[in-house]
Amino acid sequence: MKDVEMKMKERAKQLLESGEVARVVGWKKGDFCYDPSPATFETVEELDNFVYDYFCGANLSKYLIQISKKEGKTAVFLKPCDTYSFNQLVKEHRINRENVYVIAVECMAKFDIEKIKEKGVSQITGVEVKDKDVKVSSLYGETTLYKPEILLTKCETCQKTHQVKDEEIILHERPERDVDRFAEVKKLEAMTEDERFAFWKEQLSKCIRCNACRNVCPACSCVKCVFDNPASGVAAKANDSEFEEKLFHVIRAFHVAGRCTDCGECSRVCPQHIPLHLLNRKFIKDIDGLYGEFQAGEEAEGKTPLTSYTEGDAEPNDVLNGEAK
Amino acid sequence: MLKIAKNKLNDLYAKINETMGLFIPIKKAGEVNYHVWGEGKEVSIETLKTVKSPKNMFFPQTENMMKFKTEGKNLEIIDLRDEKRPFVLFGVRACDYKAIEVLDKVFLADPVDSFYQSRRAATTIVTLACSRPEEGCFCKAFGIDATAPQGDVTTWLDEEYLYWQANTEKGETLTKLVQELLEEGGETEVAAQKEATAVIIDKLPFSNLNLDKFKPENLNELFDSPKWEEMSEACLGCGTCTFVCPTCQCFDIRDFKTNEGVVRYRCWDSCMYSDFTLMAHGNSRTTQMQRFRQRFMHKLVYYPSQNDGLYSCVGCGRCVNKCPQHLNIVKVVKELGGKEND
Amino acid sequence: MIEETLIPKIGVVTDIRRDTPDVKTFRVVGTDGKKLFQHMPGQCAMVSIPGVGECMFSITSSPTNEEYMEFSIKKCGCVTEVIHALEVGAQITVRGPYGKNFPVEEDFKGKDLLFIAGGIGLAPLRSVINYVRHYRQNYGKVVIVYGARSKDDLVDIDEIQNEWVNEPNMEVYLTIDRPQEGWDGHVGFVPAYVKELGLDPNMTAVLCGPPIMIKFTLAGLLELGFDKSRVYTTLELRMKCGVGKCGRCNVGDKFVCKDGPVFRMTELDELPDEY
Amino acid sequence: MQEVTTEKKEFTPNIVAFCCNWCSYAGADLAGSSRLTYPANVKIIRVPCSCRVNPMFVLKAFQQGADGVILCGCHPGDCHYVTGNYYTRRRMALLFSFLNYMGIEKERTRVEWVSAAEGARFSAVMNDFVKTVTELGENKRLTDLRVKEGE
Repeated sequence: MKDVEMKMKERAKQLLESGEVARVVGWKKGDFCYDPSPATFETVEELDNFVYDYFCGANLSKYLIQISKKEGKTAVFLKPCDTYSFNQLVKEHRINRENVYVIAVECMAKFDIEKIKEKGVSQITGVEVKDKDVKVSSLYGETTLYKPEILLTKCETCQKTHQVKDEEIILHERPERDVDRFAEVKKLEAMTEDERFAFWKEQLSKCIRCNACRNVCPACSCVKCVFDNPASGVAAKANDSEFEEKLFHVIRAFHVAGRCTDCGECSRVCPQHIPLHLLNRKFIKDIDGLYGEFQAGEEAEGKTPLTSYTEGDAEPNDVLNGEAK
Repeated sequence: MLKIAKNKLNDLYAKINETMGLFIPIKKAGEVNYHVWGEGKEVSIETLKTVKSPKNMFFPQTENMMKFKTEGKNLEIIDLRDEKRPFVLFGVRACDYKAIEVLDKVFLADPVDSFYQSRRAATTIVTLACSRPEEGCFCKAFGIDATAPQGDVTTWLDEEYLYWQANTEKGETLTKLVQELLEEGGETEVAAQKEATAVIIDKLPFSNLNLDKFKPENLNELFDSPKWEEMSEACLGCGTCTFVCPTCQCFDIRDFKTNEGVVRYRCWDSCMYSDFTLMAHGNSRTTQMQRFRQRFMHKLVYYPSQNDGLYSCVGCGRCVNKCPQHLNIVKVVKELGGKEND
Repeated sequence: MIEETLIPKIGVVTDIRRDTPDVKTFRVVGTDGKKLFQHMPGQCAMVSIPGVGECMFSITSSPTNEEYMEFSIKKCGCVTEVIHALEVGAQITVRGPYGKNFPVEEDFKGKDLLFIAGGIGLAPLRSVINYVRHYRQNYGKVVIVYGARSKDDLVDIDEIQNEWVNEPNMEVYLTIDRPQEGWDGHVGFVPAYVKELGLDPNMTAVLCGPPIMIKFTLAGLLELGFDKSRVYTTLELRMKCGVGKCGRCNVGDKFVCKDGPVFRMTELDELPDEY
Repeated sequence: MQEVTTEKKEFTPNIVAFCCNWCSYAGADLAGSSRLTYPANVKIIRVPCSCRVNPMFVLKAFQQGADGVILCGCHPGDCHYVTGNYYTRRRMALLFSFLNYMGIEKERTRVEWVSAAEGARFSAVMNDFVKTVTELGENKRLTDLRVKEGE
């Protein structure tokens, strides 16, 4: 990954120096090896802090809503999954595409620091990856972890490829993967209503209404969210009622249905690790099954399943009773 | 000093629970937070940082305050405050305990907040010393000794025993209640643990953060710093940092219409939210940079200026771990705190 | 159980007066017919309609009025809209008093006073002006400059024209933004009028009105030679608790609800520019 | 879970029926003028088109104490606005399936197409839905306890 980072930095430097772009959006180093933050780089000097590694899981596309309105062109590094969000935002006229220069960068799946820490490793100073082995060095020595166990949830089932690129930096081939991203959804579907209710009740009772899932979501790009609007009548900040939790998460998931690219940021940022992606994936799975396979973000134009219809669509009652074709 | 074998802890909890409520770190759906104890629940006092801090023991995330009933033109106000049942808050770390002091200065200042005060008065706090601090911890920078927290009772935990030392009258009363389960001893073990932990704490990367710059006289200089723009650019404007923070205390007061009148409740609010300062005729903080700046200025400058230099950050490091984009108070301190922090 | 400031008292609206197209003044007493609580000029109270919301309003009536309190309220948001729809006899909730008052018993005593208000900005000043009128012997000359968009937007015009102008050693100057039929008084913005009047810079000044008016009037006053330490104004920010705990009216190390709303201009200079 | 099945005595459910102005509401009218009955606990909310129903309306109805929510619109192809009910069909298929995924009983939600001429059908649909929800019992999973406080 070091070689990719070098190449990216080099390219960013060229672009800034030549004046082709006014700024580059990427990630900057944090205090540890695992806490980079999204950042804008406007000068070559600032690039000293540029980083690209196994912890750059953050999706940069949403930042472009604001940044692409700025004067001059912006170069952005997008991982495969980020490009879907980018496309979707272009489709919704939220990103000014002409102002953005997309550099597609390879992604070998990103790590979840909390999963690493859960394995009992702390004071981590660096990671080194060899196939499926991840050598984690810390102040207390070295530990080897199994890669699939420490991936961000969103990376576990990712089979995405770049949908947008003005150029690409891909130095390594990504290993083929065949994982069913709906496996968990199917597991829940196979449960009884009571079991499902109990599952979500327990999960959602952890919600602290911090809105991180909403604010990070590239599909949640409303200028004023209904939950922030005092006039909407639903802007309650109370978290103690089961209903409030469900209301927020049902409405949020529904509002992004057909537009959610399954980028998985919601689950990544949840401080209580609520598997929020399982809400969105249910919609994706239903849409795929009822209205034909659809991947939001594959196209930068056209209609979404919820803004179109066919005369022969399944009847809601049949869907509920499992009788839809 | 007293002690109890680790495998007898459940008896201790059960004993406390006979006469008082017990609020303790419990694992639920994979996450450890403070919950009311009950038989069969998965207690996890070893967990260094609960996701939410124990502040919701005194300042619940949502709390009903009063109820309004209308009959014709007549309005009736029903006070929903009740006598608080005695509670034991168990396993509080040094940073979180210090945070309670920070909250006290707000809620117990005149006029006293009776919702907070009644819970505070009914609670006996049992603290737990840290023995395995992690790299995100920086309580030492705020002069907190994680190896010997205060509280009504201080405890230490090692592989075999929980060591117990009462510090206050409330602590003595609690000790008497569970006396039959405790035995004498532990001084040497505790001394050894304190020493060993102190060595680790000294080595933590943020232990020597320099806060000298954050003084009331630098208020305007810090406020006007051009660095806020860059520091806040990745901020999502979510409330994660404020909700996991043990000292954040901003709240909202709202009304909820029930079939039986209107309930007025208060709930946590976040200065990071765009509607926090929204008024009918405008908003005093319109950008995320301003909101971001408010949070850190409040913790490092405004609050100390109002409270004899006491910072409204205790170095628990929850924001370091939980910020979705890895922005946190340490980065702010390093950026603005001068070259001592390089 | 100790008294809790967040739990309000019930107030009964006994009179409603329409001042301007969007300002009404509400007279409020307790359910026992008596005044709800004592206050000092410039202090505020939280008024609420349960189920709608709670807002901070300055108490417009003078503390010397022992019978009732008055609130002049401009219709500008969801709570004030409902308040405006109230009828006499309606019950609301009130809690307070909150905040620091004008230093009427300290710095103002024995001084010549200048009050400058714009629009609904007269509301907090009315309380202090009437207080000064009540204890007239304690204060020097009083000059009032009051402006509004139009003559219909002048709040409390009856009281001004029937009482204030007749008060000895008290000058009242009214102005409206644009010429209007039936108005033979001054036309022009407050800041310009203040400069025109060539006021004595040794007076202690109190400003209240929209931020833009305050900004330009203050500049005008400084030009005339006024000293910032003798110029007062009031701030307004979003409030929920009223007692410096909920955190939202925080500016620098001050809470507007607790350390304000009355501020000396020199105090404001020390605060970060975020109000 | 068990709580739902413990008591079944004299339970009268609250039913909210969103009816489109052009077909289903007229259908309800016809049912009335034809002296066909449907239970009084069905509260009709008239909407300009079934696609006016925002998912939030459905959830709010449950919050305020509805035990069942039914949407009625023109038959597909007969929408007054040509295509409105096609969108409704997709939205509600997904929403109701989703609610069921979260453990909300599938019998509590329904979509039926009722034309202005189908007074009898309106009455039959409502009677059947009320019967189903009555058998199911009180809505406890998607209700707001705060609303019901004091009852």
